[in-house]
Amino acid sequence: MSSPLERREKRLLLALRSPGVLLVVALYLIPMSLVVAYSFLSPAPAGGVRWQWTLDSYRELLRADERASLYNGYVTLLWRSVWWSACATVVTLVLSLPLAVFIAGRRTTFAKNALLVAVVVPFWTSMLVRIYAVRFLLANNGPINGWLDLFGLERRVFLNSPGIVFVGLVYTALPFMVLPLYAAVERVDRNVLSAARDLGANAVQVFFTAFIPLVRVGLVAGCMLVFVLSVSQYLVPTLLGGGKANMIANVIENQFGEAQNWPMGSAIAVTLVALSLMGTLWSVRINSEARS
Amino acid sequence: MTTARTRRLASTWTLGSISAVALFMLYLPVAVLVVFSFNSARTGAVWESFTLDWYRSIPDDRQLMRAISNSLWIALIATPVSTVLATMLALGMEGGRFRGKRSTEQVLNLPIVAPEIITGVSLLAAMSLALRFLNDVLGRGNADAIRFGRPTILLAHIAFDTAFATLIVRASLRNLDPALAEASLDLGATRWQTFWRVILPAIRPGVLGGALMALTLSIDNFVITFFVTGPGSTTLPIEIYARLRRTISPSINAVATLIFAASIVVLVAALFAQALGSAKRKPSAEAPVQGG
Amino acid sequence: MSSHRVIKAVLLAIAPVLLIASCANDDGDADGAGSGDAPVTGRCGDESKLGDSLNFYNWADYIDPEVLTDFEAECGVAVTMDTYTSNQELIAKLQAGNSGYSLVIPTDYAAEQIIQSGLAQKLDKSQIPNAKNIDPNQLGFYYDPANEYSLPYQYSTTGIAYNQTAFDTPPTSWSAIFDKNEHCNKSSILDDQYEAVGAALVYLGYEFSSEDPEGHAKARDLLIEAKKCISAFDSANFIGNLASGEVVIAEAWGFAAGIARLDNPDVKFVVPDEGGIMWQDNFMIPSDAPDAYTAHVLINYMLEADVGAKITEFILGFTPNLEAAKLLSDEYTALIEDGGIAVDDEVRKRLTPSEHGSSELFSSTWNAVVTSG
Amino acid sequence: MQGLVELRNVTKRFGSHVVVDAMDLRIEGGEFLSLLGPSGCGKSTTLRMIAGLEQPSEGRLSLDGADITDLPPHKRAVNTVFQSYALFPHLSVSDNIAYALRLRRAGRTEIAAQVRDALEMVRMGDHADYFPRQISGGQQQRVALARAIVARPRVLLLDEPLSALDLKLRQAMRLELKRIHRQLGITFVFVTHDQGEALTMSDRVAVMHEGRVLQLDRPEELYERPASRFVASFIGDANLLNAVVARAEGDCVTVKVGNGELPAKCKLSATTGTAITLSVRPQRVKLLQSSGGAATGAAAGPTGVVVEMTFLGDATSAVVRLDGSDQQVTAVRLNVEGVSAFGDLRIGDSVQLACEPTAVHVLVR
Repeated sequence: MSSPLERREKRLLLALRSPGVLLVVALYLIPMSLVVAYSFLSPAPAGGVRWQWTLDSYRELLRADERASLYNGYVTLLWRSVWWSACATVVTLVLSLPLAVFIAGRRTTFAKNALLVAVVVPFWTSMLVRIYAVRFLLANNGPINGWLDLFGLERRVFLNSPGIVFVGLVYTALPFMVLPLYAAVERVDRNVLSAARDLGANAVQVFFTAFIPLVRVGLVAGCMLVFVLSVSQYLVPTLLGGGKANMIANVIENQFGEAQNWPMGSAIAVTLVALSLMGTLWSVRINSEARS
Repeated sequence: MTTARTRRLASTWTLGSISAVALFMLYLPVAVLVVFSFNSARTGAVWESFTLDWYRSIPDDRQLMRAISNSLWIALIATPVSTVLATMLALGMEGGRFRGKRSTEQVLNLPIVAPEIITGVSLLAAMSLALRFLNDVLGRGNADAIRFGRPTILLAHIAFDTAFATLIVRASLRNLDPALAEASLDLGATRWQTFWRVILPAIRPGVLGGALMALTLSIDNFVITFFVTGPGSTTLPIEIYARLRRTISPSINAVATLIFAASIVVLVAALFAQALGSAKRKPSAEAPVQGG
Repeated sequence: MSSHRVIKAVLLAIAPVLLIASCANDDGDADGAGSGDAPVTGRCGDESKLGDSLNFYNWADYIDPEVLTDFEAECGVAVTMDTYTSNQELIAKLQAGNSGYSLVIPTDYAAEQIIQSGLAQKLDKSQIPNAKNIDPNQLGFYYDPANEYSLPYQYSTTGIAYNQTAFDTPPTSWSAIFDKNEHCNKSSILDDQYEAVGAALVYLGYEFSSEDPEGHAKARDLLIEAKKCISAFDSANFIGNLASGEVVIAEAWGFAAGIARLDNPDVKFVVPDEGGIMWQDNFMIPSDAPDAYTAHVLINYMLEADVGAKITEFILGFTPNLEAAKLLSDEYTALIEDGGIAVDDEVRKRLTPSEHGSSELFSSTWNAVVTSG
Repeated sequence: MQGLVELRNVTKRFGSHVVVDAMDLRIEGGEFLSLLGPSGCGKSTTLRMIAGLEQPSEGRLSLDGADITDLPPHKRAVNTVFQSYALFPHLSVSDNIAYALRLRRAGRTEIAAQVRDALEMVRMGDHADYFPRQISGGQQQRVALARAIVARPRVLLLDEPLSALDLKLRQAMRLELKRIHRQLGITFVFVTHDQGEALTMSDRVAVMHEGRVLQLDRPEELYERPASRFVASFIGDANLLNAVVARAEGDCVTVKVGNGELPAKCKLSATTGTAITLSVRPQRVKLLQSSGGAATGAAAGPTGVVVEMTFLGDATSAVVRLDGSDQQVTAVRLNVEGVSAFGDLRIGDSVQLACEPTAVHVLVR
């Protein structure tokens, strides 16, 4: 059917793809399939699994909420993680958009690059170190409280609360939003915006009817990135929340660690991945619609 | 005209100040951290006196030095390997249509959408099974068993590095005029020559970006690494995390500052190299005509 | 069995990748474990059987680093130490198999789990002559009645650490943390299901290891209430936090209060009236240890009087080594005594061993606490 | 005798979509051949198959008698000027041109000399050290041309190379290309959708439509004697009128259009009553100021009403709607000193059409 040349070309492309794809299959697809399998097995006493198929973990996942009165079940916590992440995504977007527009609006390449580097530097530095820095800054005896003292203001407790976890989510996510947004804003043809202005649209209308649709691809990509990053955050709630603002990743860790219940941990993990995947597929669809 | 001008000025100011606030927020914690790494006080936010003790203590700290060397060893191998794999993968994916492209895309998306904690947990589960099996097959006893350690960390790092670097390389490939490669083939270059002489120079910023991405992801990764470490293979983020969890140790401020400084150096070097590369492309007025 | 086939398929797919990885493995030089007849002579045992290196898995900051450098200088064994911050972390590593560690330090209930899961090997006492130094009171505990698998490394207590400047009358009851906490956002409870739930149970009048469902329900509610006030569940930063004054009252280990005291003499420790916990960390050798012989030698080395004293003065726990106890400095004794960390006969009556039956009950109680709020 | 490039029964399918349909094409050595057609007619694909950038689904290609169907592009003595120019952005102008020579490991001095010659040929001698993004579109186009000819290919393929240039430049480049073709003496295959380009430069033009060559002929033949309605409409402007053969006298026929008749010369043996299509170039349509339907001559031309007059600069066009029919005819007349050659003709005026028999071309419907 196809010519020898085409067959050679196809083989070459396959050979180029294979190592990378195999690596991801071996280190992601297969291990994750294993986790899916674990979620249907029974827990062994000191961690690990017994090869005995059961739906107990999923039943427990759903049942915990019914029993819950004082404490949250898994579904509630899952929902909270999703909700927080969605809010964090919106706040990050609101902060990032002006920044991206501002950078794209600089006239000289030097100014653009300098600002971009400024945004990118934290992106390239250890997230752990940055969260640690936030913790250091906001500690009861930390610099911020020291300054409050200096100005005769009352010291405040910042750390170990849902609020600071939320701030941490935004803080760690900011560069991930700015970069794709900047890429999109940079490509916007200013003439289109002027044209919209000429046609009598006010600033708000221009923003929503011309600007947003033009940067939609970058916007959706950034939002997806930030959401997926946030919804499974482990370090931020651990280091800033002190166990008082746990998110779903902490519970997964707790099940694999303290509770030594791998099937339960797997079941929560599978649910979380399913949610993330749904979000990604949705954003991919939006973006492919935008392109066509 | 003047009103339009003032309006533009006003909007630039608004954008600028929001951007400034965002950047300030991004940098304040890190800046404070850097400052306090020179503070002689062991605790609290009070400035005592300038000292380099915390930096001086680093070389004598065996645990820390080992963690640093592990991190570097892993990053320095994982970065080139994953950059090559990512470039191959990008070429193989962007080279044309093929059967199963959609499902391949989905698989390649896994490392990006999968929550880190789940990746870590599933790798632990899969690798421990695989190692057990491998040791059985090879008849390796306790003394010489293949076990978790730098190789397992390296594998895990290469996998996620490759996935993320591929994103960047693919983006730059997509922006490339496909006619460039065709022109090269047409002019008598083989595929191999075409890659080295045309495609690679054209996508170099993307490849460089991918490599930088891989490098920082590798140096920075905590959660996944945590699950696949073995004896003696503790990396810097894990060491930092462990120290954050125990006693006060201001040397962590110093280490964090060093990481931050190193990131900036690498980034600026990369940008400089790129700027140098594009400067070389500008013709100098006195350069003689080729072959003249 | 179909599940078996699934695993096989999975393994076959991963195998080549790991094979490649194994080529890069750089620790294949450990000698085989041998428990020969010749008893250990000297501090380094039989040098011909001694390995070049040893992997040691220990709690973070739980040994004077000098001990390991000294051991390397004296016996030529490079010890690679990695650290964990919870017993579960250790168990997970051992469960995964081929951890590569030849020596680990689990706490008593964890030791029991490890022994029951067949993850530990029996100790060859002939290789550990210094075992004779051990206080008989610290031997024969529930998890290893004949000390076949374990020997004590260090022990300490769980109680309350507090900053005396913050209290007019020093706290003597768990209520100061659980339900009459006057220092909201300046207090913490250990981030550990047994320590946290156990202490709550003790406060409520149950045994530390109680499996009474009613007790657990009450303990759960108590902890969920307490969580609203404390700054964190924390078994890591609280030492630094106590020292810096970030936290003024915390559920804590006795030795940890000691470490905090080094930086901040206002930190004191008390075993509450309702009772506290006496726990012990133990030397154990995993069943798949790459170099059991060298591990035996290191255990014996650490049970030397001078080494044992050095370890205890660093950790600020209690040594089970009677010979080492004689060498402890006055500074150590003063710190322990003045800090309320020392255990006398009166305090000992209030202490119960950390024994656990059903981990399932504890973890479901703890899970409720973790997910609350 | 053999053509330089031969396509035999070449078909190209993308999925189920047939782009080139069982095409036979013979390109002679040294000629300037254009592939002309609307976008999507398969002309670019044909070119890419000759270059080896696309492989035919069926059929064979040969170059100089040797089968090249399965030869990769870099082994074909064929070079291409791409529509986007595809200059290597990281190489200077001279390095771009030297690219093919370097791949052949030619000597330094030889490369330098050949690059210089090529640059001279495209008149870019003083831009050797510029980079592609520093020169204009027209200049880039010249560099692309120099790059493609420097290695003296047997065939030079040009894929709509002028489409990105502005009108003035495009016309200048036509002459340049023609000159270079003459100077080099190699075969040019030129793809375009612009009939003006095809007609002015080519020795022969292949008009393509939906993957097939409809007509392959010299430009004059195509213009004067289009073989089909499509060709007639595509080559130049033509009035295509439905008509019926009224009388046939030897190789002359009289056809009935609208309410009148026109003489036509045709080699077809059309019998009376056959429905045909007429093709008349606008320049050859005469408009007679009709005065109340008074007709002269044997065949009274159809009458109509002027519905549109457009000033085109050097000419004026008039559109006439034929009476008793909804067909329209366009007539074009050169202006003399800026004055409309149609005189005082106005919209709404009635006119009568007349043509020379040689101007009216008959196509079978």
